[in-house]
Amino acid sequence: MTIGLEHYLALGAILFCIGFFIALSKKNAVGVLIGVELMLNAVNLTLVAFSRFGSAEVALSTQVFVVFIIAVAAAEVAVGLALALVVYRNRQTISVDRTTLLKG
Amino acid sequence: MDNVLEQYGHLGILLIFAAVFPSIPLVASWAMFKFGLRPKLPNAVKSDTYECGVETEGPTWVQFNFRYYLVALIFVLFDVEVIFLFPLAVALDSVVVTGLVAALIFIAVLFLGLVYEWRRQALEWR
Amino acid sequence: MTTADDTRLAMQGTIEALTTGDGSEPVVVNLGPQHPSTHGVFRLKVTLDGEIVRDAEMRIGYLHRSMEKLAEERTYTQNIPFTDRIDYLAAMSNNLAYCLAAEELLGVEVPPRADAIRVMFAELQRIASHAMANGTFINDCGAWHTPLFHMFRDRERVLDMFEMTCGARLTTNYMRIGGVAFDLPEELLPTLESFLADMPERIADYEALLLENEILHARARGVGVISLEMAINSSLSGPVLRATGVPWDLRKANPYCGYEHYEFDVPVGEQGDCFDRFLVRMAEVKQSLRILRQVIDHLPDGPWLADLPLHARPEPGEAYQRVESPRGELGFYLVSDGGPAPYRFHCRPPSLINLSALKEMSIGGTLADAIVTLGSIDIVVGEIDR
Amino acid sequence: MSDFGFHLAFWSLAAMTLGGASMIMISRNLIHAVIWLVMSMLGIAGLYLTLSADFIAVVQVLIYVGAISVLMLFAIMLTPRAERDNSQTKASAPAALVVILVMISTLWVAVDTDWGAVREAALTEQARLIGESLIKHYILPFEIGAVLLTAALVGAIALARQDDEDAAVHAASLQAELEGEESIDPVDVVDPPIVSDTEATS
Amino acid sequence: MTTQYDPAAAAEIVNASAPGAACVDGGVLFLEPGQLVEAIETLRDAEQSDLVFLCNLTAVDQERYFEVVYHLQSLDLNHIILIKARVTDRDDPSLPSLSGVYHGAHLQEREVYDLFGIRFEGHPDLRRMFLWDGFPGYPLRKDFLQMPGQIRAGLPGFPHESQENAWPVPGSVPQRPQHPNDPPPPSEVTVAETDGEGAS
Amino acid sequence: MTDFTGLTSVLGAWYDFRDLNNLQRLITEWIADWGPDWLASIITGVLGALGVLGVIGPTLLILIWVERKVIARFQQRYGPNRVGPRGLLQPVADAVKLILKEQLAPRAADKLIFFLPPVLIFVPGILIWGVLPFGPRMSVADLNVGVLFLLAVSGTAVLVIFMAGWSSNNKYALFGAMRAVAMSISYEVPMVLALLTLVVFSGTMSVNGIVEWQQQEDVIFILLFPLSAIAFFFAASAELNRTPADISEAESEIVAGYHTEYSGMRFGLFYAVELGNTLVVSGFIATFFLGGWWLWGLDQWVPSWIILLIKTGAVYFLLIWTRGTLPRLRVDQLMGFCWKALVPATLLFVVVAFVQRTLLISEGWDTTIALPIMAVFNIALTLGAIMLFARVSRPAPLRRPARIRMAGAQIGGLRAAREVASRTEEPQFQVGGD
Repeated sequence: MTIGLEHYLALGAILFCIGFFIALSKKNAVGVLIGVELMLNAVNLTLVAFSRFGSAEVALSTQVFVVFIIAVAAAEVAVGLALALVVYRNRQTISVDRTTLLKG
Repeated sequence: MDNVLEQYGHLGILLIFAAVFPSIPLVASWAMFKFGLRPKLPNAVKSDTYECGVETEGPTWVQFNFRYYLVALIFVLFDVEVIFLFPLAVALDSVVVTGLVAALIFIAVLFLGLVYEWRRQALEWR
Repeated sequence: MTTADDTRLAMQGTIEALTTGDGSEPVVVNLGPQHPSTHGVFRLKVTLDGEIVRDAEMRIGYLHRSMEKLAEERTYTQNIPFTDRIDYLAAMSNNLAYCLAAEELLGVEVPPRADAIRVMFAELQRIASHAMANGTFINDCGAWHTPLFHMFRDRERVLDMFEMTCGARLTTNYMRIGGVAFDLPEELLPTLESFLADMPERIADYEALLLENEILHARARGVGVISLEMAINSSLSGPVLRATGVPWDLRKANPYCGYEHYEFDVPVGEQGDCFDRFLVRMAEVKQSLRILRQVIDHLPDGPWLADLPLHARPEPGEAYQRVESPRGELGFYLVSDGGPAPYRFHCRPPSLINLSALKEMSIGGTLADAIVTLGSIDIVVGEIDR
Repeated sequence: MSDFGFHLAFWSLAAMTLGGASMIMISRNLIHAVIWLVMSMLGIAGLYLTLSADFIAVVQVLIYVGAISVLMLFAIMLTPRAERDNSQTKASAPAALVVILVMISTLWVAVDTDWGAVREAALTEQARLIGESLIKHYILPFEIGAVLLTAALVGAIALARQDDEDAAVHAASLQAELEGEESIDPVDVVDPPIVSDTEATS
Repeated sequence: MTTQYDPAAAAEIVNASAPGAACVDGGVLFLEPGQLVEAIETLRDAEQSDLVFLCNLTAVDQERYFEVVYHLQSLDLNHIILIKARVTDRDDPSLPSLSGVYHGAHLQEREVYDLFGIRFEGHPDLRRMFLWDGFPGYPLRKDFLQMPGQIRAGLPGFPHESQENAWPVPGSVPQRPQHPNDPPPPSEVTVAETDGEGAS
Repeated sequence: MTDFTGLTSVLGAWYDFRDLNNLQRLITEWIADWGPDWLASIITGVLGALGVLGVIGPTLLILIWVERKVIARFQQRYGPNRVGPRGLLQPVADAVKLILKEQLAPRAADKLIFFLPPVLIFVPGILIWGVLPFGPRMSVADLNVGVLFLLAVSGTAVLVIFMAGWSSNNKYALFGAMRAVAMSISYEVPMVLALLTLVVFSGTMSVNGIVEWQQQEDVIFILLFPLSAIAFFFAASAELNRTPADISEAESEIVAGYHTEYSGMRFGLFYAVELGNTLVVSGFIATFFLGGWWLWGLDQWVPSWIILLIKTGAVYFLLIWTRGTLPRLRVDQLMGFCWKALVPATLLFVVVAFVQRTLLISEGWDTTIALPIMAVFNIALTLGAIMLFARVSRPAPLRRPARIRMAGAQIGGLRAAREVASRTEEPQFQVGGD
């Protein structure tokens, strides 16, 4: 059996779901961010897999896309953590279920 | 046979060696213990946290100063911006002047960010 | 715990965090007693906010040997070895201060040769002590022992001369009430001559290595600053006081052992920071060499020890005598009740009293600054604790 | 590289990635979670290598392992001790259900779909190609990327770095809230339910 | 050369502002404990005395009373004066603290408190300095060996030799056996809690 | 690893020690005759790894001796001279002692993480040897993205240091770790930017490519981009935690930094990896800025790896020299120096490199003329930048000179101090200041 696109896609799917679960279930804002990072990485993995196994035209643009995703993910983490810190400062907690900023 | 993969395969072998190499003295040390040549006599005082000979006061894993976070923040964004510049630098041969202009604009924006941090005193450690 | 308590505590935490600045918890860090930079078993307990020192407290007593109590049981002569152990880096100065106080109680006249020898050894001791102080100070600034070892060479030569003269290097026990224990050995003066000949070059070396060193400037200038008024009010003395600009040197102000016959200057700093203390010490070494040259040139002949019974019993009374030790004003306060032993034996320890302003000097600086400040004060824990 | 080496690499890296990710789920300590995340990221970087995407792999290590994880660790060190656990909310059971449904459907799609031609040769000199592509086709996103990152930096610093005056005002209002329960200025009250709790118990 | 400042002149300055605060006895200036701080502040600030520098602060146990000894120095005028204050209450000796006048008195007063047990009222941080909290008695008092710590002269025995003569260790003081004839330990000893960090 | 066209003078025989690849090729060809091709590949990798470790292992032991001996000479003492001839076996004795020493683990430590760092810290340190070219094509892996690989892998060490410091649950260790991490990540930025100038100019990210570029153009990069070289040197010494930037294990402040709680051989590993990293960083400085294995044709006659080792040794000596001479900077000063001096300066040089490279390409200038002109320009720019920094960024206390005056006959307190201060005589010492 050769390892092909399906293997990577399945791996990406499982990883995405683990990340999704972490993002949904964790109390801590940093924990949620970790989950989101995992999801983004799963997507990246899928994209790179397509770049390797897909047609030659998409090969390059997917990789460029991945670079952009990594950059945006870094920006997201930076801003997300800063937000978490501000929330902590003002609310003394970064646990997401106790933070109800938008509630009344 | 894929040349890139082979190169990284060599690095993978080196990685295995890199993990084994430092383990050798540790394993030797463990073997010495098994042969009874190395002492292992822990007691309450020995396995205490070292704080210059007195008991530690207060917790260690405290909430830390803010500066460290700011530094990491600036670093992350610089690092990410740099990953755009490396491919551009390699490709400069084929995209000559357009590439130069793009790079200059990019660096200018980067520099503006640095100036902003400077002005906001984010670079001051105190 | 209820949610309300939780909230209340949380709010308390926020208030503290917001008022302390960047919302970090203060950390209590012990520097010492077993720490590379405390020059002995000295413990500095600092409260840090990040790297900034918010509070500094010293804990001492690890080397307390209760010398003041012990001295009440021994005769005046038997007490001289104790004074070696008070400040083991400046044993000669301590011997001298104690003997001066005892001589005042007993009313002994010291022969001129003994005075000259005392000055010689007090100044040699100052050179040795300042070499150690400056070397360890640079070490505290983070140098990898190089200046320390270089300065140790000079200290080593001084200690060799001590050994030549009295057989001991560190705890000399050389001074006696009424003079010194032995006359100078023949080989001492040539050794001292060659030492005096070599030292200017050595000092030029140190100045080339250290004085224009940008990193040293960055580390020590403007660090641990103490104002002139505060320094006087805190009873600081020695190089720490002179670095603030106060020209107060007991060798000039209250000359003992014939210091009035020698020509020398008192170096004073301007800003009272760590670097000025360092510079004052460097300059003092030069002045000590000047004094030593004059001592050799005008060394009187004659007896070196006054005629005095071994178990002298002074009249009831009291005496306070001080000398300018390398660390500052070193005083001995002796009370006699007419017995063979002092009724009260008190040492004014310059190291301890110079620490009075340590807290003020270090608060607001970084942890590294606190270490440099401590190093620039030049403490000897044996003298602090006694 | 032979098939054997390739298989070995793929399965061990996949195990590393998924193992790290699953350990994040279980670990209670946030710092451990970040370290497991790093392990997972390293696994993904290795997987990129098996896909011959060396530039992306190296960037992955550089950014995720070298930078983002450090940022996360520092953020954790900045929060108080009580906030450093990584436990799960009460909503984890329904979340698990949803996630399992998503997983089944995506896996089914991934395995069942015919993804078309499989290329044998990978790209070479990817960094150069990406650089050319950035300038020739994506020059606008490239510059916008710079602006985005700078904006993120500015925003994050502005968010995270509260001015001292703000802090003082905030502390004062909280102090007032804590001390004089009667004289609460409703403007200062950030969260009415919690304050009413405080009042009720005091 | 440092001169001795005339105690009579100093007494005059002090008595001008606080009558009866100073007297000269045998060439030594004695200050009334109650007005010590004001008197020394006057001496520090007065133009002709200018005693800005506290050289030395210590105490002497004169059996019946304690004498606290101050050596004050004027740097500009280069004179020194010896000032004494008597504390007669041996059970609870106390004296006003000079730490408000001279910052340098801070540590020296702590030392005197540690070794003599003289409390300095108004001292911001009066704790033992060399000895640990809970150390029995005050070693520089002449009657130290009669004090309730049951410390004996001579070398202590090693722990395995004899429990009789071992040094008191921190925390052990309240549990030490008390001889029925011994007076009860002073309140500092029983109340003071060891901070559990060894000698400090 | 089969392309030998880059070699200009290949004897091709296994005994040609100028290029050890010949030996390896011989083996692989022999295996290829009878075995599967994956075996040859693996054997090649193993040989490379063994070669690297064969360099590292003994060199580490010798380096411990060298460093102690050299530092001792700086300090006018003998250094190790008891064990073996001239003390050469001292490191072995140390290693034996460390192996036989009890290894303590603090009770309060986070056990899961505490035991990993001594081993993990080695991995990046050894892995970056893989891209260091000892000769033309003579590296374990000649990567297209070698420079980025170097940065990425060395960046992971930060995490291990954090793990070590955090898991010890010791204040000094945590302080050391936080400082180390903050400093390493800060100095990674000028490091990246300094390397970016090289990549821009040589147009390749391969480490070997950069050396070949220098060989081709007959110029070494320290002449073309001196400021990048200085920035890289300083940033590297900061990342290595060596004085003047050893704040993360500043023994006068925080005892031993992040490895305070590690004892026995675990400490020994931290110590060894520090030396190993110093060596490999010296190697990379030699490679990037001093021409690596190439030395104006001498590499035709002398084995290239010996040339590299000599250059590495020279850089290493420089590192020991700075360590033996300079005091340590403070955290805020180091950070300020990085962000306010090195980053803008290296950024400026990235721009310069971009512009000059574009000029070279688009105008088609003759490099033998253009490069010297650019080198002169860049050196002048570097000197200007350094002087600007020295003038502008001095902190306020340093602008005034520190003066020591002589009081002469003046004695006294406040009044006398004012009189001495108001005198206009020549001070005894006057140092610093503008």
